[in-house]
Amino acid sequence: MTQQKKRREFAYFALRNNKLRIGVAIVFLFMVLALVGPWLTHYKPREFVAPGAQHPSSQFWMGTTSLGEDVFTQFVYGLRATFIVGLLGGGLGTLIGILIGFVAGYRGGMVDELLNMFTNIVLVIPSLVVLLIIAAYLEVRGFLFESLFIGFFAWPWAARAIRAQTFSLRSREFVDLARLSGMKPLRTIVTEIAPNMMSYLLLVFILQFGGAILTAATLDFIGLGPTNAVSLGLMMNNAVIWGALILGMWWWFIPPGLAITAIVGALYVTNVGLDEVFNPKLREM
Amino acid sequence: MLKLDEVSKVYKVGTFGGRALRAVQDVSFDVQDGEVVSLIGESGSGKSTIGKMILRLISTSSGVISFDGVDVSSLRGGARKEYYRKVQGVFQDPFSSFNPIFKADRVFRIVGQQFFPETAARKWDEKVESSLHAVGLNPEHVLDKFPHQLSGGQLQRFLIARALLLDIRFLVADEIISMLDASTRIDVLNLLADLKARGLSVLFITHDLSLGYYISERAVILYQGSVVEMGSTERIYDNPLHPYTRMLMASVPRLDKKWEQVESELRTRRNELSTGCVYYSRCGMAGKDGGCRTEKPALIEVESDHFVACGCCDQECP
Amino acid sequence: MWSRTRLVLCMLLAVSVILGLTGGLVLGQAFPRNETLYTGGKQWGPVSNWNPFMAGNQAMGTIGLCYETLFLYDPLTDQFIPWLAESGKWLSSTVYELKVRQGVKWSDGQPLTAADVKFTFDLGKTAALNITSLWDWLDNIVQVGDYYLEFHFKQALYQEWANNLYNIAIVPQHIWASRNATTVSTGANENPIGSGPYLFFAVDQVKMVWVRNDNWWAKTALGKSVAPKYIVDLVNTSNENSLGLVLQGQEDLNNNYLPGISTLLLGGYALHTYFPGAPYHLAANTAWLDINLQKKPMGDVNFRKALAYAINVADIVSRDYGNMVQAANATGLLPTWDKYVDQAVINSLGTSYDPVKAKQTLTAAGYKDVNGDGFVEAPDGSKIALKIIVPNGWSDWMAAIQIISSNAQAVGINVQPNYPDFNGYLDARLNGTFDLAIDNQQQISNTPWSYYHFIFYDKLADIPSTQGGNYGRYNNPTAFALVSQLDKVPTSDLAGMKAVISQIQTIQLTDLPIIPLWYNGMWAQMSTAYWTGWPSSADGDAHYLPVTWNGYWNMTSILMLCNLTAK
Amino acid sequence: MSLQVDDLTLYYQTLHGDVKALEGATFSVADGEIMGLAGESGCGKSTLANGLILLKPPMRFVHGSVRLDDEELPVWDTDRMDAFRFRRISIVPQYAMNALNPTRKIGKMTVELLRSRKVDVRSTLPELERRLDLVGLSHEVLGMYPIELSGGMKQRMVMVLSTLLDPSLLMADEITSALDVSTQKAVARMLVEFRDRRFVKSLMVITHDLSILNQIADSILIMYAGRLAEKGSTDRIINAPRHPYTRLLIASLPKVGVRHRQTRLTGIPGSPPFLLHPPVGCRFRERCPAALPECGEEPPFVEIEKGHYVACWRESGTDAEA
Amino acid sequence: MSKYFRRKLFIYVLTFFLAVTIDWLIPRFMPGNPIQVLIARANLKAESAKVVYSYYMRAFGLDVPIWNQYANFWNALFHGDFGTSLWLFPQPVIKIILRAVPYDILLLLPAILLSWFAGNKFGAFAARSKWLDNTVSPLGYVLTATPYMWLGMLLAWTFGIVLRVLPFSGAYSYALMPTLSWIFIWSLLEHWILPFVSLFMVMFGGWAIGMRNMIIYELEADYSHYLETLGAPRRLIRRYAFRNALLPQITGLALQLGVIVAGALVTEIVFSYPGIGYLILQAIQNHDYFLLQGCFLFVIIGVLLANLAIDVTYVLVDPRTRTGMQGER
Repeated sequence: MTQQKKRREFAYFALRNNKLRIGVAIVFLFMVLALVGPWLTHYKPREFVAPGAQHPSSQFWMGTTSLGEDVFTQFVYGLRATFIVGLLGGGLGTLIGILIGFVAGYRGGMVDELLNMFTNIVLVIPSLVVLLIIAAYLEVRGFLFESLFIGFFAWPWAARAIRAQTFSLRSREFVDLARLSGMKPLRTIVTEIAPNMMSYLLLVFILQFGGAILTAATLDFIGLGPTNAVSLGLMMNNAVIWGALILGMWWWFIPPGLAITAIVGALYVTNVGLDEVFNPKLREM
Repeated sequence: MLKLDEVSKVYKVGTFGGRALRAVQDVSFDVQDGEVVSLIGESGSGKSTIGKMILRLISTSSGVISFDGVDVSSLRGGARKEYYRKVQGVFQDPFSSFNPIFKADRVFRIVGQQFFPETAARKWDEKVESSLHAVGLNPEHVLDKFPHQLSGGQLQRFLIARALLLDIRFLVADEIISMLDASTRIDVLNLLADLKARGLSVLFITHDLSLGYYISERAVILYQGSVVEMGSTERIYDNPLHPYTRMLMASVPRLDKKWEQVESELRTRRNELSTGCVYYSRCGMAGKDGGCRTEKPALIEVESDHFVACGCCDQECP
Repeated sequence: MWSRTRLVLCMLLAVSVILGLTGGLVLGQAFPRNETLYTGGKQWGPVSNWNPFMAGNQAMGTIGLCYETLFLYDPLTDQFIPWLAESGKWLSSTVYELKVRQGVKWSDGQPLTAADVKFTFDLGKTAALNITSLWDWLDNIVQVGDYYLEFHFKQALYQEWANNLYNIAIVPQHIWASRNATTVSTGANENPIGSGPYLFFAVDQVKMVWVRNDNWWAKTALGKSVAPKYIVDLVNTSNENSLGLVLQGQEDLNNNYLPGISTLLLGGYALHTYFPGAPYHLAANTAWLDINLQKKPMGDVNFRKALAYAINVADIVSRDYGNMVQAANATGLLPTWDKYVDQAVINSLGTSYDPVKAKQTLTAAGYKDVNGDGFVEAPDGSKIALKIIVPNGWSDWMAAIQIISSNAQAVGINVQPNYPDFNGYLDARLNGTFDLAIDNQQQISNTPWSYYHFIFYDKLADIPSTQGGNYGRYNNPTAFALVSQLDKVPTSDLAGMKAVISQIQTIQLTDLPIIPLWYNGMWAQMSTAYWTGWPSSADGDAHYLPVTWNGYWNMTSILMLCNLTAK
Repeated sequence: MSLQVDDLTLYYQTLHGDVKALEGATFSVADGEIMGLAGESGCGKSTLANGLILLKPPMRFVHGSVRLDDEELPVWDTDRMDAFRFRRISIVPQYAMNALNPTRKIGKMTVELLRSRKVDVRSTLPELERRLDLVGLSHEVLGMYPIELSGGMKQRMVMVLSTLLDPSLLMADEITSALDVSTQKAVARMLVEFRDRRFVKSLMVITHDLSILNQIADSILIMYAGRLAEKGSTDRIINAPRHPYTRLLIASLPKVGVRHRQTRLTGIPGSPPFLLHPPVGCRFRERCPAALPECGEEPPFVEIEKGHYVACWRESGTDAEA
Repeated sequence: MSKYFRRKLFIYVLTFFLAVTIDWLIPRFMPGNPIQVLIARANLKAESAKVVYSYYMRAFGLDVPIWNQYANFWNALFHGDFGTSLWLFPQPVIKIILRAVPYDILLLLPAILLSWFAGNKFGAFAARSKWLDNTVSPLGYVLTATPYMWLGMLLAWTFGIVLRVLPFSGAYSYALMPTLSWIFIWSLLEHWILPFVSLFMVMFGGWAIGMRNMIIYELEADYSHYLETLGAPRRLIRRYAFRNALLPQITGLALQLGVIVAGALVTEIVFSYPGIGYLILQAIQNHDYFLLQGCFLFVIIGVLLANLAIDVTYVLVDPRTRTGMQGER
């Protein structure tokens, strides 16, 4: 089978994989909403635009909060924040995972032992609790900070997985051949090993993406998210603080959670879909 | 030209190297200019480890590998690169030797970038083409293709062509035909033998005795990391002395003879042997001479250019 | 294999159930609903101590239900009600006479005498307590007989002394005498022995239970008895949770800020608040804007004035609080202190929401938008970018500073809301690193002196450790002297007090060191599902404070208990 | 006649169409016969083995018939084949080293397997132990996990297990290719012994290594590009091959004693055709040095002497030569 | 095998040491002074506050050099002394935590174990056929993507507020004191259901998906294929695949513990369940870093012990680790 055919085959399965299609469609939908949403509304997320506790209506598509903020506006801005944190946090987690995984897997030996131990340690420590503690003591927190934190604690499993992959690729003979051509280790990793793992790295990133969104939502919910912004987790936090459950203001706390579930769920489904595309063994099922 | 002197490789296994695994033990042999030497052994005999140590893909634990009198392990940076100009390797799995997502001729480009950055592109292309011709490939048929579009035999020739681009004097050929189909492997083997005519030395690593016999002048038989017998190929094949070599000879499935035949032939010429060497446990004559149990037999020259590491090759057959 | 794992699973379950049970095994019974009052709003975590000297986190009712004070104070009528004391008066300018009520018994049966009172005050000499500072101006206490005391002062601070009279709880000497200074100031004092209407009954992770002391002295002495047999004080887990409990009638009295209660009052729930309409709750303290006067441009009084004109408090009141609070008057004195407010001063110097005037004030003082970013720059051309802070999670305040920021931005002052966590907020305030902050630390009391003492706290260098107030570092020796002078005016001299206060108010409104915003409510949601007779503003109803917070039982809340009837 | 395969044709379904992996396979294996099946990678020999025992997607049954001991094998019906598998037809797979469930003790797994096939375990176990003795495995292996066994031991275990119910036909799929020569010899001899002891009636040994077949096989079937090329007794195939492919193949194999300096062997130029769109006619035509015009048509697989079949126009055509 | 354990144990000890150090370090290098918070809450008179401030600084050992504080911390730790809580002053941290731990055990242990077993069973069930996979697996994806708190809120709202069939706050009725009586146990159960279900469901989804994927890989493994060629019934092949797929799931359980603890934390917050998670939130909100340290240590110890238990289990079920032929799994 030729390479072109193989690529075409990926495209063929990718386009015909329902999981992939549904997953990507949902994520894409929310992404578009996050992008254009702020233009669909003429309010600001923290602006008091109406009497409080309004039911959803044609003017306020998702109703208003107790304070009279437009829930839809908060929702679309929150979506934006969610994607930003997902991309940054997930990206950073993937990046660190790649870095440590590559180095450990490629160098092997003592370096590997040490990095592996380090990874195991971070893996065992309940990271969210550490995150909580750090976040609790920070005075001002923004999305960047939040993403950084999430990224810094999310990498261990990725590093572990990438290390294993690198390890198996390293023993492939084309890597030896590159070394026989006088290639430096870094270049070998970048030009020989990494390209072979692209599909795998994509899968890792998607999972990190989803994980970062969930972690961010949790942090926000506890009130340890960004202190001066809107996010889906903060919306839920606010809804609870302002008694939305008791007061029956379902439009306040259902949309943000639903969006997170949908996005993360879609990401997971996409991941499985891609896995099936990349891994022919799974296609039969 | 290339000389191994008491080379050993010890792998540390377990947490922080708790246990030692001796992959290669005190191996010494040399390869002369324009000579093909076969390194023969079963899996786990350390033959590939030796190849990789020569190529500096792994380090030696002790002993010296020298090329033209220079200790190879001392080479760093530029000197190391110069070494790779002269010494190259080809490996067992042709498909694994190429990065599957790039076109196969990328291996030439890398060599060009790394070793001849100043050569003009067109001149380089010509050089590549002539090198391909030299290994019997038609550049038009094989350039600009992905590895899986080429056959294993073509790929292995590709790699030899890649080595020829350099001022290569020594080639480590590690089981390069074991994964090829029978109909094409002989051509690669012939090519290897032809390199000799260009003054190249080849270390031919194989588990197949008949292949070793086909192309090499000298053979080194390895068992569990130690040399058990070495010398001129003809002499070893005609008169294997070490029990392990004999066992190997008796086990090779042959097209011209049945096993029973070979066994009986060998039996008639069997010498009384006993070993305390690495082969002690499997040696049919174990226990005949208590010394072998504790003392590792030295490699002795039993006849001109024929060495054996066995304490009792001189004894009578039972 | 599977049955084995199932067995293990069941065993683990059983073990965990048993562990769960033994966690706080005390005794078991359900409290009869019609004899039990469920309260909430004071306790934000498991009960940790019953020490009447640890003002911060003692169990709800430690002072009031268990330990009692010499007097009660009724802020609504400005009356002192003799309680453990039968009477008290100034014999001379530096000697205060106190008669202790006879027939009062500790819950272990020992009589409460003047010796206990003297002992309590003397504790402040040896241990680090809230009353320790009293001894700076108190000279000695002379006990004559079992029920008579004389307090001899180096210098009489009448306002402060009156405050102590209803805030210091008397402890039994026969129990506390053997305790060392550490135990006195920081001991948990489990199983407390007090003189009050309730006894410690039980405690677990989420509640603390008091049981009625049927031998309470007031039964015979005053003919009063408290209605609920049990008081179960629930630990607040969240406003949300409290709201649910009140609406479902599971909590009879809740003293949390519960947003949206105004709409729920109309929703057919058995809910009751002190006022039937806005502001629903009495005022408990004033929320004001702390301004860091040490920083530019807040050091400029014109800038502060402009800010004061810019803030639309009415908007905060209606939007943020749903009219559950009232806007503060220009002085920030609570409604109960209305008589001390000099309306003439307010009329001439007071500020109120007026964005046009805010802009005019800014322009007049030289604040102009030089770079055209929509925000004014200082007269010296420097940019102005201020942050207004409240602790993260304090949702009503967070919303309030959003409104304030947008108000300020509307007149061209660049103010951004910021929500550091409580620690950071505190740190900024104590160390003077903030720009603007909301504060409400001074509670309702018998005297405006306490309010002014806080706002014009004079030991500026000590603020980080004393937390005495004046976080904006206002420095005006004249004002400080006036506050100190006020302390020395006898409580009976209303005219004298007013005269001093009027001078203070003139300075306050001229210099505007803080901007009073609104009165935080004495949040009290009462459920009429099981108990009636709640305090209310209606004629004929008892006008008591319906609050379980520290220091409120002795501001007539305890009388509320006597007035309740089970349904 | 133990096995009779007639015109068996099996395709692999892929996105780009059917890969014609096996076409028109017609041959038989006699009782007690060890038949070697040899050819280069991709020639269809493993397809044939898998098709006989476990035909499932993406492999597709096109047509043909398989008879085992004069009984039709429903190879196209995965479920119905269950009755034959293990009892009548069995396989020692290529992946024998990994064929045992890593987390089950071998004995336990065997018992569970036998029970699930409704085999009387109690009467079978003694036989199992006897056979373990025969292949030089101690009975203790039954209490061990596969990880505790060496590769060779696992392979012997699988051989014993696969033949436990004395199947009529055993297929050994490349079972020697990953082994060292010494082990290779032992395993190969064991296969012969199994046949000699009638544990299996007949054997199909699939390998790419003709020299092994030379040692143990009674007859050899050479395949090329999904078709049968030649079948005959081992002696005839090795020493007097008739199909050009077989001849070239055997000529290209270095033998001990042959040196490059003296005898320069040559391979077969070119490479096998892709089976997605195989050429019409003889599939070896493009590489065949002796191709005839007739080769544009598919040559029949005909018997040119007793028990010796060849698919080549030169042999079956008019001017057949010796 | 002992090597395997020694290695694990080494990691655990190191993790513990590091975690404790981080735990000690973080609050100390953060801005703000906890004693100020304590004083601020005590609402003391200004003049008294100053005296009390210096008294508390001494009482909490914050007046000695930082390295000394660290040494004292370890020393106290080995004496089972976690310090004194600021928020619940003067209660010792250990006492506060021990009161909360039973609730965590009550909630977490069944939730983790049951979701693991049920999720794995369900995942294996989903992998049974393409049809089942397409209809049943999506449920798993949705569940595992659900934020813990949101599911908790939904359940609380649906069953507690709209339907009013289940209580949704606290661990038992406020009208009860803990006792061994049916009424109390019933109340305990009633209050346990919603938080349990919300934890259970999210975890269940994750395990189900994991198992489904593992099974599919296992069914393609050589040993499954071999059994097929021997005509073994699907049931047996599936059983083996399930068993082998369970092994990575055990490792997964160990890896997931940290995340699960975090999930439990927010669930406890939503349901006001008085466990460690709830304490952590309160400790954070009240800047009680001694309590926070204590809670964190408890979580660490819990996670480490659970990991150890899982490792032991793993060795019991996977012969490959037992024979010690592989250093790393």
